[in-house]
Parts: sequence; C-alpha cells; structure tokens
Amino acid sequence: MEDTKGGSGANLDRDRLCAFYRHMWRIRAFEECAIRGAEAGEVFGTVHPSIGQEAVAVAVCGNLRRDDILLSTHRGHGHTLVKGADPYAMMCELLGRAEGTCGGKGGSMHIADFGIAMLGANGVVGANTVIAVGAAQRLKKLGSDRIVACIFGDGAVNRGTFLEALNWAAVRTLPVLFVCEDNRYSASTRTAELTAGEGAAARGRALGIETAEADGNEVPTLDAIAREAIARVRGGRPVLLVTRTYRLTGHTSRDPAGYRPQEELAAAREKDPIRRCADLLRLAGLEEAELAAIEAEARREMAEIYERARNAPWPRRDLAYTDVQDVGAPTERPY
Amino acid sequence: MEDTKGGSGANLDRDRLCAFYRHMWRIRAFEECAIRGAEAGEVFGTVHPSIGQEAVAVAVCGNLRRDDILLSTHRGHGHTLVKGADPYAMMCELLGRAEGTCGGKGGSMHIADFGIAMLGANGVVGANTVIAVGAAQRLKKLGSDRIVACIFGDGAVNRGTFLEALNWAAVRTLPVLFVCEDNRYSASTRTAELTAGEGAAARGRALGIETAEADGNEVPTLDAIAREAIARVRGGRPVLLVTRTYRLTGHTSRDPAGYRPQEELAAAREKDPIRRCADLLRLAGLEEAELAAIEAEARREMAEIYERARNAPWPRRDLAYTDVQDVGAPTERPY
Amino acid sequence: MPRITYLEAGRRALAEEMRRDPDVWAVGEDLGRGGVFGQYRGLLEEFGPERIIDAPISENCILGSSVGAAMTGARPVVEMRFADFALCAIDELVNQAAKARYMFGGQTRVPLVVREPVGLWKSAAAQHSQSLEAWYVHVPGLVVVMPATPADNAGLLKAAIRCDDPVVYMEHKDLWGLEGEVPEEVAPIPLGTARRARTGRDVTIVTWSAMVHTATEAAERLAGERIEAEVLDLRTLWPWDREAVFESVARTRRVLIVHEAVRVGGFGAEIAATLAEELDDRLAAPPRRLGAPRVPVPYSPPLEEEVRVSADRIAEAARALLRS
Amino acid sequence: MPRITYLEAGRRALAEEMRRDPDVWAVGEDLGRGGVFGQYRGLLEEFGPERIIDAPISENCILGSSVGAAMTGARPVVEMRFADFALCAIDELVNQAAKARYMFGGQTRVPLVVREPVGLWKSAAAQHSQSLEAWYVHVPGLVVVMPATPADNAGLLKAAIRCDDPVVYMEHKDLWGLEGEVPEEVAPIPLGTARRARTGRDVTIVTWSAMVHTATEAAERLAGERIEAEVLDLRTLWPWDREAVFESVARTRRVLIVHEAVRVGGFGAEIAATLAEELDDRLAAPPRRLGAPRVPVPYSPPLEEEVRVSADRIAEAARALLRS
Ligand SMILES: Cc1ncc(C[n+]2csc(CCOP(=O)(O)OP(=O)(O)O)c2C)c(N)n1
Ligand SMILES: Cc1ncc(C[n+]2csc(CCOP(=O)(O)OP(=O)(O)O)c2C)c(N)n1
Ligand SMILES: [Mg+2]
Ligand SMILES: [Mg+2]
Repeated sequence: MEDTKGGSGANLDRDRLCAFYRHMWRIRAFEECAIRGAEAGEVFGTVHPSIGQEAVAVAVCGNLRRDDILLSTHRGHGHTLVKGADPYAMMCELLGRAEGTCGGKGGSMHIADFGIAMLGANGVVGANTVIAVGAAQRLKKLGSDRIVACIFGDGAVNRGTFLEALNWAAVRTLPVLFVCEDNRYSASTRTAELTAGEGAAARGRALGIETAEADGNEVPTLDAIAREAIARVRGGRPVLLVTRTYRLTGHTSRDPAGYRPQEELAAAREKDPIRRCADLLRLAGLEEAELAAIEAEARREMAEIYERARNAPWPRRDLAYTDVQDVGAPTERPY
Repeated sequence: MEDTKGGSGANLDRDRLCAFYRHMWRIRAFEECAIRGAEAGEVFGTVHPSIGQEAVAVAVCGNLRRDDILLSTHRGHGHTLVKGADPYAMMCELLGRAEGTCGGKGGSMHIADFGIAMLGANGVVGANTVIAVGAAQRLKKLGSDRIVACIFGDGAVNRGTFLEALNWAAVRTLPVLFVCEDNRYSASTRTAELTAGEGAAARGRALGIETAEADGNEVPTLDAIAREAIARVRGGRPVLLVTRTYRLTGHTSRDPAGYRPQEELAAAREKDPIRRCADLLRLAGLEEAELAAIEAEARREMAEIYERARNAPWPRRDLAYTDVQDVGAPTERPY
Repeated sequence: MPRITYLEAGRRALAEEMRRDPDVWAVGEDLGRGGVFGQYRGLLEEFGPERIIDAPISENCILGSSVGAAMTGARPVVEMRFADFALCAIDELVNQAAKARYMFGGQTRVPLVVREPVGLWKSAAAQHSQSLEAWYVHVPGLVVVMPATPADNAGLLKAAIRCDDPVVYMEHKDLWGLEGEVPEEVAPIPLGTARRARTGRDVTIVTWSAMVHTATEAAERLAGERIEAEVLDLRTLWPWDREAVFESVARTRRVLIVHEAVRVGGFGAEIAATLAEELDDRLAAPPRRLGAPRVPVPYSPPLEEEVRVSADRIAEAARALLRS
Repeated sequence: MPRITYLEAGRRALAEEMRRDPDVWAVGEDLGRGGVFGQYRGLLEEFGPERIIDAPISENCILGSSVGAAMTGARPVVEMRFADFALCAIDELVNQAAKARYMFGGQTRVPLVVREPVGLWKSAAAQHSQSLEAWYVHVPGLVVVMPATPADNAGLLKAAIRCDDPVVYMEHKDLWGLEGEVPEEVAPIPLGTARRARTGRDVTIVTWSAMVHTATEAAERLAGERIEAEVLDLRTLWPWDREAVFESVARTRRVLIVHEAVRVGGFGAEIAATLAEELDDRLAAPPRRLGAPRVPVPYSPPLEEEVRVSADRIAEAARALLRS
C-alpha cells in the first residue's frame, strides 16, 4: 500500500483517501467472492468475513512497513490483503489450491505470507497476542526498527493470553502494536455482556500499556491515530489501539446472525466505513462516476482472480506428507 | 476461630488481638516443626513456609465462617489452620501418614479439608482462582449466603487465569473474595520487576472488581479491612483484597534465598507481624509473661503434634489404588 | 421407533438429565444461542441463564470454574466447542479435575462432563480437526466416551452426566446430522460396554466414533467378497470393554483396529499391545492398526482425503490381514 | 574423561550452543537465579538478561512468545520448570508450535526446545511428577527426546537446539545429580538413535530416561541368575530407532518395554504394537510392557513406592517373559 504513505494527520489528502477507499473495496470484493464461493461449495472451510471492518485493516496495515510483522485472526483477509499479500494466492488458499499462500494446507483461518512478514491468521482466539510478543522480542534483540502489529477481536480480551501478552510486552518494552478490533460480538455473543469493567482499553492501561481509542469506521481519524500509534511503537514501546467497529455479516458466511436486533444492524449500515469514506470523497470533489469506477475495478479484479483461482490446480496428494518436520517426518503411508 | 468473632473494626479489643496473636504463633510453630521435619528428612515433599505472612491468614481466614469456602496455594498451611483444620491431620499429611487430611496422598501442596470447606491448596500457581469462581457460582445458584475466599500470591497475577477468573466473577457478580498475598517474590524473582503497570489492584479495578489494599502485616487494620471486604462479598459481589507482606523464609524450606538483599530482610524482620502484634498487646497491657506463655503454648502444641504424627501409621499400600475413579478404576497391579 | 439426529439425541438427553437433576447445568461459549452446532437449541428457554450459562472466551475459566462447581455439588456439562480448544484448558482438566479426588484422599468428586467435538469436518484444517482421545485415556481419573450413533449419543451422554468422575465426552462433528432410531425413553448406557455394530466370523474390526460407519461400509463391501467382518463399536475408550473385544477376537482370530486419530501413539496401540500380550495364542495373525499418518490435518480436500482413513483402506487392510 | 553430573552436562551444552549460535536464547521463570534446579547457573553472568530471559509466571506467554521468536529466527530454549506446568501452555505447543510449519505450507519453521523435567522425585505428588511423553509422540510436528545419562544430556540437548523443528526435551528430575563421563568436546547426538546400555542375548529391555538405570540394575540382578538382558536406551521417542530395536529383538526374540509413565496408553503400547505387527514371526513370546498403574502420583513414600516401576518388578517381568 505504498501509495498511501504521503498523508499528514487527520487532514487526509484526497489521493490518500482515494487509496484507502480503493483498498476497502478490494477487501470487500474479495470477501464477497469468497462468500459466494462458500455458498457454491467451492470454498471449503469456514469463511469469517470482515465486511464492515475494512477501515481498521486499511488504517492499521496501510501504515505498516512491508517488513513490519503482522499477526492476524480468523477474520484476517482484510489485514493480509492490505499488508500486501497477493489476492490470487489468498483466493487459491481459500479454494485449497496448490498456488495458495500455504499451498492449500491452511485455508482461510491459516493464511500466512512470510514474504511480506505476515506471520499468520490464527484459528485459536487470543493465541496471536503471545506469539506477537516473541516476535517483538526477537526484533528488539536484533536492534531492528521493525515493529509487530497484532490484531484481535473484542472477544479475545477475555482470554488470559491478553493479560500475559500485554504484561510481558510492557515489562520488556517491546515494539508491539496491539489492535483490538471491537466489532461488539464474539460469535453470537454480545461481548460487552461478558466483559467486566471498562473493557479492553482499561485493561491495557492497568497493564501499563499506553492505550488509544478510535472510531474504527472513520478512516481519516483512524489513519491518523494508527499512524501516531505506529510511530510510538517504532519508538520502542507497546501501544494498545482499541477500534470500535461492527461486523456487517454473520460470524461466518453461513451465520444468518439472527441474534442481532434489526435496528442495530440498520444503524451500523449507516456507518459502513466504505459509505462514510465515499461521502468524504464526495465532499473532496470526487464524481459519482469516479467512485463507481473504483468499486467496479475492485469487483472486476476479484471476480477475475476468483475465476482464475477456481481453475487453478489442486495440490499433489503426496504433499500431504511434506513440511511436517525434518527428523521423524512421515516417510510412508502408515496403512 | 470462633473466639475472634466479637471485635469491632480497627478498635480491636484485647481478647480479639490476643486470639490473633495465638493463631499466628500456632501457624509459625506448625511451620517451624514442618521445616525441621523436612531438614530431618521426615517431611518428604517440598514445604513452602508462610512465616512472616501469618497476619493475612488470621485476618482473612479468621473472619470467614466455618462453612465459607477456602481455596489456597502451595503456601497454605496458615490459611488452612486458621480456617479450622486439625493441625494433627495436617502434620500427618506432611509426613505422609494415613491419618493425614488426604490420607497421605496429597502432601503439603495438596492439603484439603472438605469438612471445613477448605477445598484445597494447589500446586499450580493461579489455578485456584478459576476454581473459586465455579464454587461461587454454585453457591449463588443455591441462594446461599456462604462465600468463597481465594488466596494467591503476587506472582499469580501475571497468569492469564487471573484475568479470566476476575472477569467472570465480576460479570456474574459472584461472591468471591480474591486475596492477593503480595510477599514481593515469586520464587526467586522480584515480582514487581516482571509485573507491568500498578499491579494487582489496578488490574482488579480494570476488571470491574471492587478492590481494597492493606498492609498485610498489621493485624488490626487488616482485620477491619478483611471483615469489611467479607461483608461486601457476602452481600453478593466480588472483592479483591491486596495485602502487602513479606516472606521471611526462602521460597521453600530448602531455599537459602540468597537473592534477597540483607537490608531488605532486616527491615522486613522489623515488621514481622507477630512482633508488631506483640507490641500492640504490650500497649494494651499484656505482660511479657503472658506473651511468652502464648508462644510457648503454641510451640508445645505443635511439637507434641509433630511427635504424635511422626509415630502415626503409614497408609496401607493398597490405598494407592483407591479413589482414582469409580468406572475404570485400577483393579489390579498392571505388572 | 422415531428417527432423530445424533445432534438432537444429545440435545434431548441433556434436557432430560437437566429436568431430572437440578444440579446439572451446562456452560460454554454461545450456549444461549444454541451452541455452535445447535446442540443446545431451546435449552436456554427451558432452563434459564443460570443453567445454560454463556461464558466469555476463557477456556481456563470455563473448565476451571466447572471443577469448583463440581466439587461443591453441581454436575456441569462443559462445552469446549472443538476438542482443539480444550487444549487451552488442559491444566484444569488434567491437573485439577482428573486428580482432585485422588490427591485430596477421596474427600471430593469432580462429576463433570467435558464435551469435546472431534474429527475431520469440512476442511476445518489443523486447529479444528484433532482427535486426541489417546491423551485422555492415558490420564488417571478420566473416563473417555465417544458415541457413534444417535441412540448412543443419548444413552451415553446420560451415563456420562450421572458419572461421579470427570468424563471426556467426544462427539464427532461429522455425525451431527446422522439419523437413527432412538427410543422415546432412553436409558443410560453403562460406561465401558462395547456394541457389536455388525456380526462376522472372519475378522474383528475394533473402532469407535465416526469410524464405526466407515468400517461398517468397508465390512459391507467385504461381504461381497465373502469376507464377513465383525465391527465392534467401543463407545467407551476408558474403560474399554476388554471382555467384548477378547470374546470377538478369540472367535475371529484376526483383529484390525481402526481410528481417525493419528496412528502413532493412538489408542489403537493400547488395544493392539494388550491383545498381543494377552490373546496371542488365539490369534491367527498379529493385530493390525489403521489410523491417520503423523501429519497435522491439512485444509485442501485432496490432502484431507489423503490423510483420511477411508472404507477402501479399511477393506484393503482387512483383506491383507486375511491373507496373512 | 571427566565425570560431571547430568545437570552440569546440560548446563554446559546449553552454554556451548549459546556461544556457538547467537540466535539461541533461554527463557523461563527464575532462570536468572540459575533455574529451579540450578541447570542455568552462571549463564546470566555470561550471556546477559537478553539471552537468559526471566519470565513472569505466564506459561502461555513463555511458550507462545517463543513460537513468535522462533518464527523470526531465534532458537529459544524454553524452560517449563516441571512437565506438569507445560500443561498450561499446551495450546501454544500443540496448536501453534507443532503445526505452524505445516499449516503455513512450509513457509516457516519453529526451532524451539521445550525443556520439561519429568518424573517421580521426592514425594512431589500428583502435580509435579507426571511423565506425559506419550502425548507428544502422538502430535505430528514434534520431536521427543528423553536423555538418561550425563553424556546424552549434553549431546542430545545440542542436537535438540540445532533441530529446526520443535523438540520436547524431557530431563528426569531424579537424574540431575547423576554423575557420568562426558567428553570435553561433546558432539550432537543424531536424534532418533538408540543406545545399547547393556548387551545381552536372552531378552531385550527397551526403555528410556531414568528407567534405563533401573532396568540396568534389574539386568545385573538377572545376570546372577544367568539371564542376560540387553538394555536399549531409546533416547529419542520420536522418531524412535526402529532399526536398533528390531535388530536387538530379532536377536533375543523377547522384549520387555519399560517406562515410568502410566502403562495404559503409554508409549510402550506403540512399541509393543509395532513389534507385534512387524516382527511377530521372530518373537518367541509376545511383547510385554511395564509401566505405572493408572493412578495419579501419590505423595506418601509407601504409596509412591507402590506405583513406582522398580528393578524388582522389571526382573520379575523379565523372568516371567523367559518362562513363556
Ligand atoms: C480459544 C478459542 N475459543 C473459542 C474459539 C471459537 N471462536 C472462533 S471466533 C470466536 C469469536 C471471536 O470473537 P472476537 O475475538 O470478538 O473476534 P471476531 O470474531 O468478532 O472478529 C470464537 C468464540 C476459538 N477459535 N478459540
Ligand atoms: C503454573 C505454574 N508455574 C510455575 C510454578 C512454579 N512455582 C511454584 S510457586 C511459584 C512462585 C509463586 O509466586 P507467588 O504467586 O507470588 O506466591 P508465593 O510463592 O510468593 O506465595 C512458582 C513460580 C507453578 N507452581 N505453577
Ligand atoms: Mg468481535
Ligand atoms: Mg509471592
């Protein structure tokens, strides 16, 4: 996302905002393809869409350097895409193809792209926070100015790993940006009902971590806050950034999410970050046609990618036995 | 500890203070016997003495009802004794005898006495907090006014279970008194060096738990604060009580604790809760002879108990196979 | 007899136990909405939020608090969602639940049921597909149950709930939709009793969970070749029904043990070793085992297929065994 | 050759590896003070707090952070203090460390060594005495090493540190003080190679860790009765040295597998089942296993003695095997 590097604080210039807009549409178009793929039975495993949360991905990952490390969750397509992963390889992974980021071994929940320092989505809620701490410890030991960004949901702050990771990062003053993507739900549960006290931010502060809070659907401010947070982390200390957003789909592509009040959803739709970004761009003078062209281009790109990916070759079956381990690797079919 | 029930706040009456003094000496005498037993090779497993921390045991457990539930740690002799366990059965347990609280199966780290609702010491740091939450949930469901007291060390607040347990207790408003016995060390480590932020109390507050702090070596105030905290918990909500104390021995009876600065130890000795309590009793008019008699009586009691216990019978070997489980229990020697 | 699904059978059994015994409650994430698979559907409405307890994502506390509740008289049914996430609560299960009764000299019991859905299921990949029953069999104090049919999922769940010790109860995710006959009144099935899923004289296939169906399919194929395979569904892994297995194997003189879990160090090894040790003179061929290769579960269908124990492979192994 | 203790051999090997490779670091509780048993003594002084890393009591983070460090080029040696506490970090070990390489399609490796001191030791009771090696053997992606002698604790620790995949490295607490000859220059010992601890022609005892010494003691007793037992020290459980075991057993035609862990579902079952399956025609008697009864480890010495696999019992089992 090199093209978004120029901006200056909340006075986001038009080009920068445009780039964000484009990236948000790319994420959404990617995931809409993936959802259709799942419905068609072509994408196999569970797909957790981040539709409605794209602003966090663009603002956080768009401000990372290519060599900064990223750790994501089960809901990580957007983060990974903005970090710079090839959407074709990602789509192949969802479709279980040989050219997938993980050769088809991981699927949506385990996308990783070490070439861009994306160290993995994770199927275990809260597991990435502790992994992030170790990566940061390594970077600090190397004297590097790279940082680690670790994104997780509001549900993850109730797992013990949250305390262990933040405590450790603070004690060792490690360069980790912890990002809580608070979409109000953990699966079908309203997280607030099961989260005591003032939530993630209060916990971060109590753990000695500098903490910022932001509207997670408002790109310009979020961009500024993320940029500032990243600068502080690059300065050598951990920061927790809590972003408030909303998941416009179900927990998975199969989840009708009937547990959400209709009014809540309707209100959230009004705050759809793509819509809000479009409004800002209109104010900045963009024509409807220009906006529509960005959307159309993103959709075209992803549709084409999907089509290519679904015709891509499957992995060879013998690859089921590779990359387990060097010593003691499976050498033969055990039956 | 029925005899300490009468007092009123910090204006501790002389009898009540005397009773605390006696119980502190009983704990210390018990543990001194246990340490000598370990040195003599008669007490087998590891002994973690609470010498210097007796005030917490008497103030917290002395204010519990007999039917209140207690969960303790590896350093739990004092808590258990004050809760009302029979010191002979406890000593037998340390010596691995049949009449031990657990029939010799548990040892010092697993003393439990369900007859007085003492649900166990625990060999895993931080594991008792989550167990406490479930016991409290059960009590609440029963509509009982019993409460759960869960005591743990300053090291335990860095384990994830601390967050999970306190969050849950707060969300469900469960009657748990969490007591952090902050003796400044986790084994050979100064806990503060590895604990970020303001420590236990700040974490408790961030987790939505009412939190009190107290000098853990000053019986009268601690008594008042513990009583107040217990009353609130009995009223139906969780409280965290952080007590600041000091471990006057090594981590275990075998640990010379050379990692502690001599001055620190000397200063801590000045604040020995038993000494401070004696001073108060002198002010209250107790004679030296009376003080000496209390100490002597406690020592005599425990020495006699130790002697009886070390002559007590061993468990029968076939008891190694009982109380594993009902279905699928070991019915035969497997070799 | 009415036909219902495996899922519905479990749901009903739980509801019946909760009606029978007010000390039974269920706890886990998203239970109020019916659980991830719907296996708790409607229970919140009937039993209320104090008995169908929604938990934060905090596996240590879900399982650990259940130990405390069980020690004070509750009988918690603990939902772990996927067996893989139970790994976040292994200390509570193995160091606490399994040991408390013994460690405390018999002063307490820990009657809880830990539900851990296992197995391969729709490209769920490495962190949502494990079958680690062998671990729990190795842990003193635990009972291990793995139902294969709707009727058994009702009868065994009831028995597990009534058991006074911790039970690891592993449903197979691929079986939720399986239909079968379940009587209106389900009695608890004694833990530790196997079920003969198919009668045969030539070879005994000892298996459990979803593999019972795969093995039965293989047996039917073999029947076309005049090989009659007996299929024993172990149902309970600890304790396992040695009598039933010994009786059958003594008769057929050949035994193939089949499980979906990794073959190396799987529970099949325990059975095979036991049979080799104790039934050697009655065996016409050494016990054989089938299981997954020692690789994490891959995502892509052809790879997943490759590591799956299939009816083809079972039939092939049975034929080889008969030739030996 | 100089004689040093098992503990000192491990300490030296770690120091040498740390000198050789700046990416190696150690992390765990109380390491700065030398570790619980003294196995890190003096290392802080030489390598400083960035490489001898004191950790808060937070097993999830100790192990989990090591996964992150290993994926970015460090080679962490992770101290778990007692194998029992590793249960607090099983998700990080099994769901993350063991699977990352595979799940991510070979893009990364997780070269870490998890040190998990195991075994019975001075009435340490149920939560400080477990030997769960069988679990790890069952988990794809892990290497499992259990040294029995000072020389092996040096050579195997070096090999484990140089291994590019996660290694569970289990020292036995009862061996820390054991003295033995260790060369000045220790070479890494290839993982997966057994060691013949004693030569014999009548029966092969396959074992590992502290039981190697107990078995050797038993073998010496048996020698007085003109029974010559061969003792094979497996050293690495995964991969295990099938060739060495097969060669020895094919020669002696009788095999007894001995481990301190619970017998049911122990790693002995895997070896016994494999030998029964693959070496049946060479065996004069079926493979036999010795292990602990399926009970938690009790505290009191007579009870602990009762569940211990002793030299007496090994000798008795070997005699019975020779009669059969
Ligand atoms: C340890 C663990 N427990 C449970 C789950 C099942 N699970 C997957 S996603 C999810 C909800 C997570 O909520 P949140 O952290 O808010 O992230 P979101 O899905 O909203 O992005 C749950 C409970 C899991 N993957 N890991
Ligand atoms: C999960 C776990 N990790 C490590 C240990 C080893 N250990 C036993 S006591 C102890 C120190 C505990 O410190 P703290 O909680 O302050 O209690 P204290 O010993 O000071 O009473 C440690 C690290 C353990 N028992 N459990
Ligand atoms: Mg969420
Ligand atoms: Mg402490």
